[in-house]
Amino acid sequence: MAENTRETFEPNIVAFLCNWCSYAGADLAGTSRIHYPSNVKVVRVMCTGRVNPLFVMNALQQGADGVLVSGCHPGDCHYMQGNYYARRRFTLMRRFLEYLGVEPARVRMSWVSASEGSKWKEVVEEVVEGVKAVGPMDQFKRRQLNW
Amino acid sequence: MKNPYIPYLVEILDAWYEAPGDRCIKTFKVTFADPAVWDVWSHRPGQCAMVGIPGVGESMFCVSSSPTEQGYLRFSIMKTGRNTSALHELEAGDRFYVRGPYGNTFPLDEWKGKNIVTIGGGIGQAPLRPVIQYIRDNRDDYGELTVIYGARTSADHCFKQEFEEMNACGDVCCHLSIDVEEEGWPHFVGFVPQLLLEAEPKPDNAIAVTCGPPIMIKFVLQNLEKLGFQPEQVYTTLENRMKCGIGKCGRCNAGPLYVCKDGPVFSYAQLKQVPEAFA
Amino acid sequence: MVDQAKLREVAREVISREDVRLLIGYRPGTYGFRARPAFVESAEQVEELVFTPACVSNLASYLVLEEKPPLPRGAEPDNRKVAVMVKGCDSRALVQQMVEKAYERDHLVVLGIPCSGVVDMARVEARFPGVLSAGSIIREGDDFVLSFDGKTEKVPAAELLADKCKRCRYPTPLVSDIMLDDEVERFAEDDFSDIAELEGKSVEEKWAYWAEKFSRCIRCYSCRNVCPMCYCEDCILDRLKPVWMRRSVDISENTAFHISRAYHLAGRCIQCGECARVCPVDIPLMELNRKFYKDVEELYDYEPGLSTEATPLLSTFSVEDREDFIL
Amino acid sequence: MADKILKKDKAAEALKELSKFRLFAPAKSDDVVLFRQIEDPAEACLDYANSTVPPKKVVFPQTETLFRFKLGNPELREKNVEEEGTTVIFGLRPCDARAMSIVDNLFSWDYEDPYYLKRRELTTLVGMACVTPPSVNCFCASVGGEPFGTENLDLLLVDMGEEYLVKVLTDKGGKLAETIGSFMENAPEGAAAKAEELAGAAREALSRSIDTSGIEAKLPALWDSPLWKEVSAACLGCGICTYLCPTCHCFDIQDEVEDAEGRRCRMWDSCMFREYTLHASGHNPRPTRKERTRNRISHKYSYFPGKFGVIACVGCGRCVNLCPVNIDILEILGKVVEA
Amino acid sequence: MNARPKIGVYICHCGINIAATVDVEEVVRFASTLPDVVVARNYSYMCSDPGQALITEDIQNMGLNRVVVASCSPRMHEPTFRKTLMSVGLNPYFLEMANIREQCSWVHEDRIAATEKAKRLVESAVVKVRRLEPLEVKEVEVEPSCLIIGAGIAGIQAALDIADAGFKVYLVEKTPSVGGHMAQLDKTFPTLDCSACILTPKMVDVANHPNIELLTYSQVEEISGYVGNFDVKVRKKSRFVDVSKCTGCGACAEACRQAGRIPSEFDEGLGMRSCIYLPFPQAVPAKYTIDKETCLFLTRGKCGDSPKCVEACEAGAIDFEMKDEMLEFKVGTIIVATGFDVFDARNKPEYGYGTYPEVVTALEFERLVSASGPYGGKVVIPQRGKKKKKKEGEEEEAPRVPKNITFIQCVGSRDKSVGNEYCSRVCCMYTAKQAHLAKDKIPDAEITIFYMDVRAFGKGYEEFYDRVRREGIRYIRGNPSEIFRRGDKLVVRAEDTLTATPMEHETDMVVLSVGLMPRSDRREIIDLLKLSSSPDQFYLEAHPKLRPVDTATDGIFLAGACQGPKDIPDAVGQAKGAASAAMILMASGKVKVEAQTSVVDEATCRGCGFCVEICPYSAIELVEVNRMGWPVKVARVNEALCKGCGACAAACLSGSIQQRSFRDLQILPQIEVLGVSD
Repeated sequence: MAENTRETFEPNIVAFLCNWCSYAGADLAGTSRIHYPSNVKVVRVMCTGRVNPLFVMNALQQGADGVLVSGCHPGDCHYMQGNYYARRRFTLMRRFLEYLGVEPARVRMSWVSASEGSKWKEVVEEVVEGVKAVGPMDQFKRRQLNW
Repeated sequence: MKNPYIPYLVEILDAWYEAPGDRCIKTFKVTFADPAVWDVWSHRPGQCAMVGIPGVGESMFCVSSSPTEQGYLRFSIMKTGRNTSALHELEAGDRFYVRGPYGNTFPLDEWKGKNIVTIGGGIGQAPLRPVIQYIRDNRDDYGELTVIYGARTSADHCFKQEFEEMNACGDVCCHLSIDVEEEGWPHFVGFVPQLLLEAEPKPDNAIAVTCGPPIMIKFVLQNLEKLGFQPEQVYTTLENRMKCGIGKCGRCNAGPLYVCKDGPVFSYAQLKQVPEAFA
Repeated sequence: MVDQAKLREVAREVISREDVRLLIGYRPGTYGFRARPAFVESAEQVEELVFTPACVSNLASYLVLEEKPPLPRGAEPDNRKVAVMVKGCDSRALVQQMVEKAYERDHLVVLGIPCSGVVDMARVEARFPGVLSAGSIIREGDDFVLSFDGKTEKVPAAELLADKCKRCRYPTPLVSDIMLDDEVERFAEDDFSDIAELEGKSVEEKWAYWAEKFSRCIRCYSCRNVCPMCYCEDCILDRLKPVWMRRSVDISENTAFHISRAYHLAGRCIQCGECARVCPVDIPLMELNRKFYKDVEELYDYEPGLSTEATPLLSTFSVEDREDFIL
Repeated sequence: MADKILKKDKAAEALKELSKFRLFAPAKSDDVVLFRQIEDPAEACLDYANSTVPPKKVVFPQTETLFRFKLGNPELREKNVEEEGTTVIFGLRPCDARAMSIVDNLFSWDYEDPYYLKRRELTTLVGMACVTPPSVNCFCASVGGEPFGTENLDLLLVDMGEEYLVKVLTDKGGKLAETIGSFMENAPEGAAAKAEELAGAAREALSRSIDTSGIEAKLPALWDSPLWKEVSAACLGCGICTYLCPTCHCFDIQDEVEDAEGRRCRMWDSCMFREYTLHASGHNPRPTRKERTRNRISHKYSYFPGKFGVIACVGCGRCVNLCPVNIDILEILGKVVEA
Repeated sequence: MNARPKIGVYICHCGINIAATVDVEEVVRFASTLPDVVVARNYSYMCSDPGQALITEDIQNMGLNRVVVASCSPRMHEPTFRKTLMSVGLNPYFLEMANIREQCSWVHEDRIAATEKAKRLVESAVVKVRRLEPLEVKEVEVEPSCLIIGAGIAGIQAALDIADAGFKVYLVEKTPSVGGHMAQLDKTFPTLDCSACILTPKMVDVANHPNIELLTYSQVEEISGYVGNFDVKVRKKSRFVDVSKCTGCGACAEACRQAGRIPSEFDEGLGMRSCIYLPFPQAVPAKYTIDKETCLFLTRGKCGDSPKCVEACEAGAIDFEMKDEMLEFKVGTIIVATGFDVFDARNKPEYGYGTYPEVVTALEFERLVSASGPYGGKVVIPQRGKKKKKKEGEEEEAPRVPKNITFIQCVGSRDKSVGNEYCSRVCCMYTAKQAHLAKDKIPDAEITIFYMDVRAFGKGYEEFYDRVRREGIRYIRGNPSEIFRRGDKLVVRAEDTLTATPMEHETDMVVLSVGLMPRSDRREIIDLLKLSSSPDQFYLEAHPKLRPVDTATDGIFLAGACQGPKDIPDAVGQAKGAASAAMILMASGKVKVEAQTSVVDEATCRGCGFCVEICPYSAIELVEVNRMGWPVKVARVNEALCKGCGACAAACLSGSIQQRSFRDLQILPQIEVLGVSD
């Protein structure tokens, strides 16, 4: 694909969604035909508690421009506590990556319940806009293995 | 000179399972995709090759066919890790890569005229198979050939048909065993070192070659000594981790030996000098 | 400073005990001002033991570093205790190791050394280059007194003190069976101004700063291996199945390595500073660990390695944990 | 070619000229000296003791592609080292240059390693004599080297204060000297003698030494000696001693794939790592740091000399200087000699 | 042996739902180029019978062993396609779905972008399915019996329901009698039924029910196991009375040397009992118990020449040698019905409870107004601490009848200063009831209620509240700040917040409407059952809305006020809910356990216990294993308890604990695929 310029830059965002709230919320956005940008690609996990913050690192290394982790609102976790664990882990990881020079706009987290199809759209839009504003993530990408 | 790190492409002619289980064994019969490679390829019994798939990795295996078997190479591979798992997924028609042949060989020329005893356990029969095959294909050059082989169960026996065929043919004296009693098993029940004592090969003018798990080797060597074999008459192969196969990467060293270059075949007399060989 | 004769006397007593198999302490190094770990298995060996401001190593690492090759059939593992000398900072490693159930408290005999600071050996060697014959360093008031080649030099402590000691909150061991000296009062404060300064830079500056440091990394893993908290049986960073991080050395993989290492120490690093000390290419690893440390303290009011009763930071949560960044 | 003089104030210009090649010279990153590819002569730091990481990585990169491939495509594309072009390592210490000649034995033994050897062929080594020993732990003279050693060098520079005396040692060196000829002048009478004097003094200044005769034979006999446990007790099992050793050359080979394209590459490995000898079965022939330390010392001082006739150690002292727990190869060798 | 992955990819048009936005043909072309994909097909409706037949035919004809379906959300049709795989003998967990409808075609407009995204999602499913492993859906048998802890009204009701359904019930009660707090109450609001009248028949029923094994004066000591298979150990404390001989005549209690000296728990210390006692007249079982804390013989080894009770007992039931008995049994389900404690009013020192005898708690007031109470149902100012055994002939000082009674609501509820933010839900109504009863007994009394808000949300509650107000009871909105004595009156200082006027209110008696608290000994149950607490410290339900009687642990349910403050109808309702939840398990006899559970690589686990701490289901424990001769601790997962959330896997530093179907090995390749920018 052609070089991304700031104007045409379409960020690639990997999202980790918990099965019970956010994935269902994203499904609801679909059933409600709520349109949103196609930049976010979802990995489904059962709970945000499963998401290892090092996954963020892997995604960025692989070339993702941003990462989103989304789960149930506090207190609503299907497994009671998973989102609380995730919140701690990601709070720390996000601050740490910022300290290394990774814009915080690239590492986002949200609470989207199964009923919040429209919130999912807003989250996606906000994350995409945020990443667009900081541009492509090149510095940490694995060097291309040119054939 | 050819870059020794670049492997040759081979095509699988046939592939089958020798033994089941978590650590199952699969045999691949392959030929070079480019027939011209046959002109530069020559291996001798005991020699090894790096076998692998780009994107997965490479591992060292002995060539389990004899050079007297023309037009193909055989590899019998136990599933132990990442690379072997990927190889096990392959079937006839699939392709992988091979480079070699590497290492030294069993001194079959020196052994001419002697009685040969092979003692193998489990997948350890793979390096012995080319020796047996080579001798059978040059039957007149050698004395008696005694094959001693055992595995955990009858299902775990590698090269089953070939043993049957040898027994039928009668040019080989074949002793087989399994570790624990099984219904309908007509042969010995017990471990290979015991089977060796049972078979009681004579040390005179004989060479013993043994391959198998380290614990088996340990007791086979003891029992060969009991039977009167001298260290110079006993040969085995070493298997260390290898990466380059050509004496550079340092991984396979056992004391001063580069197993990939100086080995894999060693006489017991040689190994006795190298304490790390049995580590 | 610890009375060396008393130290040896205590050590002799301890190692003579039937239930103690090993005492880990310090002995003079092979050259210059260095001191190094000593592994004492009998009373005869205690004569070489010392404790001086040159005793920089965190010996707690050895409690989890021991390799356990297959035990011969029928052999019984030696369950006798291990005695270990610890400074204030080192003692926190013991606490954290126990929080993580690396061993039970009664596995140890802890010889606590209240510590007023160790030297940064690189500073010493830069100041007195070319000293081969064994020199000694002692603490006298606000100075270090260095003796070598028949000479004696006095240097204000602050000039040679290791950075971590300048911020030491816990100079007296938090856990010990035998305290070898009087308690040392906290003589320094840690305001994390170094971290705050870096935090204040722009993302570009930060990335440039770290990229330069990480590009030097040769992935010798000394930072990992020396760390008293890094003792996984099988480090995920060495794994091939799955590959978390490639072994090839370049800025991307090096950065991944340092992120992984630092993250795995979040809420666990006890600030002994060993990783930064051993790095042959001077990557300021503590600036990574300290970032987590600072955040963890600010956000969760948590300091690892203070109480064996603590719950590991990331194995717990509070409903009230901050979440201002969450959409 | 006769000896030349390169005035220090001309050195930058000479380096600028050399930077049309792949030029590596010592440079500072914070306080760490490393060999780096130099574009701007100002980056070079010729006034250095010794580099933390030896220049071996120029000819034996820490990570090196062997070939590339595309998944599903049988073709393998070999890495072409030739493309890297002429390489100059400027200002390396004689011990590091000598180390390369020692490693050459390994890479040209039996199978020739095309990557390494090609790069060696492309590389010109410009040494910098050690007027003062770079560290208290230098012991090059004990293992066949010299502070002013010329082995394997193409040019040798001697720091005479205001200027460098440039000794041309090989044709390759001569050619390189020609390219910077305009910045040099002929060495005056007596320069060589003065250099000899400096060399003598430098040799005198080496403070550590070991009598290596007999170690090769003695090491195998000490296989079961308790000394190994003693000297390895503090070992952390890290890779500092081996990665920073100019003669250590072990490597691993791994495949990396990215989006259906990949490469097979090799990277430095260390016999001090547990995983180095670990079998898939979990069996480890060198299960503890004791066996690994024994192997490291034995390899350098017994196995390698047994095979190639030369000790695989050049006495640069890096492993002693940088070992976090002061494991000291000279102390170990001392114990071997005594034992 | 490994079969090489042979993947079939099936892309659904979903009519035009997908095909209108995603170029399905293009996705098929792309999918067929992916490694190990043997076949890629598209079809108008994959979920239709012919669509499923495409898959089953390919599995059978082409030897597929992995299937990717790219269609709607897996939340919709994952079960469908799992069944499809199973129908031809393929393990159902060899399926991965790519959600190209809800999360692609329906939400994107740009056909090119949507198609590109669909390709990536399919690729991500392919790389994952390639690494999936077959899983087994296990079922465990459910023992048809239930342990109920606590025999208050909730426990009693649950026990009766379950027993009536034919299942065995073990009803364990810590005190000597069943009944709980409800037995202490006089009347119930809003109907003013006699509490004892409606409760005691049920108490008798549980004692007599053939399916109920009633274990009073007993405590659960140990519980292990998992849903369907809990092993329970109960300590049956010694009563020192042989219940088989005790006739409940009460001669012993009268004879007791300490008779009338021991504060009665049932009467909230307002009445007195003997060392050998029946908690209250209607107690079930009607058997006496010796309190070993106060019995002279048991504490000092001597009671006169011989214990009087022994002399008095004609049945010879008293046995001072009696030991605690341990019972062990197996149950399939557990209901926790341990109830509540009332707030300890001493924690609000400004109200002077414990200082002024005129200040009583609402529960004490219940005992005062109860006809069976220590004052025979008279509303008086209790004579606390004065109840020494009166000397012969001494005139008893008559208790004072208050003319002015003040109730203060929200004592210990909705009060951050004591750590209780919650509303106790019953106080408004019981205060109204008590005010009514007081008015009933002392018609000329002035009755004032200080309140913050009145919450009368239940059936008939608002009506009752209205009725009480009309009876002349004064409601003042305001939270009193202090109570002090002035002469023979107590003064309540408060602010009427409706008029914003500070006031001092003189009164004869104050009744504190204390709130409901979690049991002070709740930790024991939490540790026994590995339950969690909500922030208010009551036991935590699995879901506040949809699983209000379940706990995080399968097979363990909550009933009554242990889960949060409740009035009687709510407690009974929840008890019936818990009973029915337990009966569902017991009736089906089997329960499926999660297949996508966590699993530990014991060879690399370092036994740090992070996962053990983190697991909300207590499904992981550390066990000692032998690692090449060395004893080491490693984590082990009880698969019957694991719910497959994977939080442990993200916490493990060495990657030694992994969640099946969501292993690092399976997720990382997805990230690798999705991370690549187009």
